[in-house]
Amino acid sequence: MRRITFIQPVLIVSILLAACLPAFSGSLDSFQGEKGELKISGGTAHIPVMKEAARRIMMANPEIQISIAGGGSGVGIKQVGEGLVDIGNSGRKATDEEIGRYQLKLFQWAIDGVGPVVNPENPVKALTKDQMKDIFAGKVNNWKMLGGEDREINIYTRDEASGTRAVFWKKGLDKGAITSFAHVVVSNGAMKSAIAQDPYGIGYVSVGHIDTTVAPVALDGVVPTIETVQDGAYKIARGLYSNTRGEPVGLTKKFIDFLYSPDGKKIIESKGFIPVR
Amino acid sequence: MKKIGELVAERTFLLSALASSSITVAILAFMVFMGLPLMKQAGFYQLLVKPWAPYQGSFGIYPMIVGTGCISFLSLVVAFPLSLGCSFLIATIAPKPVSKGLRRLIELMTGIPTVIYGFVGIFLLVPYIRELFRSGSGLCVLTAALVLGIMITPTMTLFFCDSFDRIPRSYLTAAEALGASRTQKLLYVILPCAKKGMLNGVILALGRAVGDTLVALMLAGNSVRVPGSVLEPARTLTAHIALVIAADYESPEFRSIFACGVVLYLFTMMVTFLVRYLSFAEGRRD
Amino acid sequence: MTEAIKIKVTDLSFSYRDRPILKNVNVDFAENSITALTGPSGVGKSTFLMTLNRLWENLPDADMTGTVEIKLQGRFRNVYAPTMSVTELRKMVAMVFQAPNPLPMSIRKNIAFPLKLAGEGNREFMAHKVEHALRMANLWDEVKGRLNDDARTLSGGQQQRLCIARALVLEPEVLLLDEPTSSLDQTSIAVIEELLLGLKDRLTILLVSHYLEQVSRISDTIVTFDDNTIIS
Amino acid sequence: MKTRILENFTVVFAWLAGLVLLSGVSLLLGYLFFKGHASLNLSLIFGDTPPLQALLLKQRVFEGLFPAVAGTFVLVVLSIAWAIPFGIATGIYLAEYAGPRVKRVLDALFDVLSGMPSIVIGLFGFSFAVFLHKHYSDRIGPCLLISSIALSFLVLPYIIRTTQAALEGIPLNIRLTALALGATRLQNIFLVLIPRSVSGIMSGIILAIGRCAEDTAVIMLTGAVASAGLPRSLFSQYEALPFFIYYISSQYADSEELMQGYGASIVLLFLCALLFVTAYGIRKGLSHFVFYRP
Repeated sequence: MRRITFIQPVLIVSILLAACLPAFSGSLDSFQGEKGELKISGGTAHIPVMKEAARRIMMANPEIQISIAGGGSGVGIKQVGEGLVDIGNSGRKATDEEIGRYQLKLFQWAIDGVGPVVNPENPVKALTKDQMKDIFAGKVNNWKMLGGEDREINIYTRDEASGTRAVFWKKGLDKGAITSFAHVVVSNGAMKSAIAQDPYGIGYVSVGHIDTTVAPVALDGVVPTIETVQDGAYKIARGLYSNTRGEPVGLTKKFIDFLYSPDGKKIIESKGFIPVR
Repeated sequence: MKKIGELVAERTFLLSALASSSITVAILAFMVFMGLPLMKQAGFYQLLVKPWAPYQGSFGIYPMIVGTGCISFLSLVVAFPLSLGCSFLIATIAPKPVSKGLRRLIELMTGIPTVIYGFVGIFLLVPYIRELFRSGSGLCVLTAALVLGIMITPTMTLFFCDSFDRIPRSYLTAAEALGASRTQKLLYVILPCAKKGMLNGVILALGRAVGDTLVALMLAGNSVRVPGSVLEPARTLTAHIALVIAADYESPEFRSIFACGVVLYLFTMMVTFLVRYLSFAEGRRD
Repeated sequence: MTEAIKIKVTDLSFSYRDRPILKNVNVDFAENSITALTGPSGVGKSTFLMTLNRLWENLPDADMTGTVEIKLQGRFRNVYAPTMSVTELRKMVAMVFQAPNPLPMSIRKNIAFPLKLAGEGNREFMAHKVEHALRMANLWDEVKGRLNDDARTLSGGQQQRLCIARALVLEPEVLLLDEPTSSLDQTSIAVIEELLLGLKDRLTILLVSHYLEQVSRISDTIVTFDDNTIIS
Repeated sequence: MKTRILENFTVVFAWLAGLVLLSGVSLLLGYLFFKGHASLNLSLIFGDTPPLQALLLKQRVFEGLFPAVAGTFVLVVLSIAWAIPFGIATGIYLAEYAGPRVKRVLDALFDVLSGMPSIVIGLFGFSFAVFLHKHYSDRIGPCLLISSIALSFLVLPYIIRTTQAALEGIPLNIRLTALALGATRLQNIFLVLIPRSVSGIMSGIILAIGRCAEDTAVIMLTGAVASAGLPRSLFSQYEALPFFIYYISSQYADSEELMQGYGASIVLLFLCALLFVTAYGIRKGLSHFVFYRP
């Protein structure tokens, strides 16, 4: 049929488009001669670092393709365990059960904290831990009760796959209840933009993600910042991990090594985290 | 030689028809198969009426069913009068060129991507609703329903117009000959004749509203509880699938989204057969 | 009847959506003559024509009983015998419809279309056949300069003659015409009537017509349908 | 008297409804253009990379929408390529071959499929990919191939229905023309019926393309990711415009990224409008000139 074959040139063009590879080379030496695809998914706190590292590597060596997806720590661990991705990130340490089941290798490359955040317009910028527990449990539900405006408190939380949620729930709320009134968002980035939008919201994000669009809330007098996390004053701290199934090889290994290189550490720092060692 | 060609062609057509139609069956089979462990363990009916509390081991999808119901019903409340009015305009009330232009425009509107409604909704409507009612975050049932209502209005309007178009010309001529004005023709001839077709339109639009993912996911707040008022956040079945898809593949959380899938599937089937039944009844009457 | 018989129809009944259209029709048609089928509308004249070339089999919910025998290539053959190829039959029993129905292609391609369907590939032979058919249909002189024009640019009368030429190109033995002139003006009608009279020597023509004048002008025999059967 | 009031009320009500809908939609579009017009320039698509270099795939684009646009393009081409042969063949079967009983069953199945929420189809695609991954090959996971297949399921009913409707709408006298000249059933379909219905089928295909280009729910479950660069193989993950818009709406890092979201929305909107107008133009009967064969 003549009518149908018109699609053919389009198809050919698109296959060419997909097949042609850009050709020029650059500097990041260890990636010289490598090629292929690297799939990364999982923890959303990691994304800015992953994106920047991937960008540098792909600029230097166009034969390498790196794709980055979110999903949360649970997804990262699960997907790398199943072999769907090469690197699964998590914002919590994988459990012994998970490590055993998938033969995971853990690589902690940064220290991070999880801090409560509110909109910069909100006058309430300090809470006690008990106040915060009450807020998230739904017992305190108006900013007026905390010295703010007479408006309901809008609580934002993360989905069940989130490592940020797991850490905040364990260390920040002492495994207390989170009200079912809470809005659910799917990533650190989404949490930040939700709080930046909502003057009456409260949520929690990776300390590395805190910028001028949201205001950190001091907890028992300690403001969650990179410094307070580093010197141990701020208690809700955690590591950022990249996990692989078994010992990493090839491109995967080089990518993880890059995170520990001076260039990698610089990226980690610039994104607001504390590189390990 | 030619005979064989004919036969091969017919078989090819038949095979592709069977392959295409088997997709419908395969989807249901997959949903049931994947969701079976949880449905067996908890009971399908129990899943439908229990709350969602993963830490207590309860993976019921009742809040999502209620959330879906509230949002889609409310969006119908928004869309129905709008569609009714617009279809009146197009059918008789507006002058010819206006009605033609309006129809083209509304057809064009059906092509606006869903994600754009959601995107603009977040930055335009959410803050407005929050400040208007001075309550909640603005991510709520009402916001989602308003945007969804605007989104399904063009579709519903076109369904209405189609059912108006199907009325035999002779009825209209008869009414005109008796001196009916345009509005009278609409109220006393067109509307009574098109009732069933319009019901079809409403049901199909409801199907659209229930099946939409992005608007509710972006605008309804996604909290997992039965909303107490339209200003509270809620989660739909579709948004639940999009949110929980990330969970561990063997976990009951993950299994529960297949229960959502089955519910959505059964709902689609119900809508389809209802519409087919109504169209059949309409066809018989003529 | 003195002439040789071409078509024998026995006990033919036809129903459409469980409604009887034809009941127990028995009739013969003579070779090399023009037979007119007349009668009020809705008594199944067109349907009757379609039973002769089995075209009704493409209608949904239609059913037929009875036998039709046509003398093809010198011997009587049961049209509904399992060995009878429908496409072969339709090449020998051609049909022209009430409204001219040229296909959306050039005049040349329209005429050559049945040859193409039959698998003919020789261009020279086709060109020859096209010219021959157009000459038979008295259309050649009018269109010979514009064979590559879209057939739909012709006038109504020309279009109908084109359709007749298209039907003639395979040299059928029987030509069925279903009110071929009802949508045409007086002049075109006269041209077509003359054309049919000229064709009589070569083939057997069955013509459904409402115009009694036309019927008496050109037909040798008249068959009148009424009440779903034949009365004369 | 009472009926007069009802009639007048109806007129006012109708105009009011029209006004509300139009102002609602123009608010939506107006806001989008007001906020986004500033971002509409070449660097929206290509970032800092020279456009020609990017198009020739000589240089990668990191800041622009180019990978997302290319991803959407490849995705649409693939999905339509899967859907067309099956859709048209099935449409032909339904219109020309199927008996009434078979037709009723198949019609019902396709009606159900066409009403299926896209997230359910996405979920099917996702679990199918995981299933394949576990039982067949480690290479398969949510990817371009799976997405395009799932999307083709989504649009298959469109193509089937338009093909079927176009064929069934052909009047009987044209249907019988070639048959009376000795055409076989297949010849009649391919030489007469399909050429006659090309415009209908084409407009169905274009609407299907639009549906593929705008759908988000299917691809977010089956392989679209936040960052992947240009799609390289059928088994790789990819970026796509609608997913990009969704992603930006929930997690833009700064106002610059947000601007890009507005820009992407406008680009997608234009794309869909263009497809829609094309479909309309074709349905309008352009086909008779375009597809006329001398």
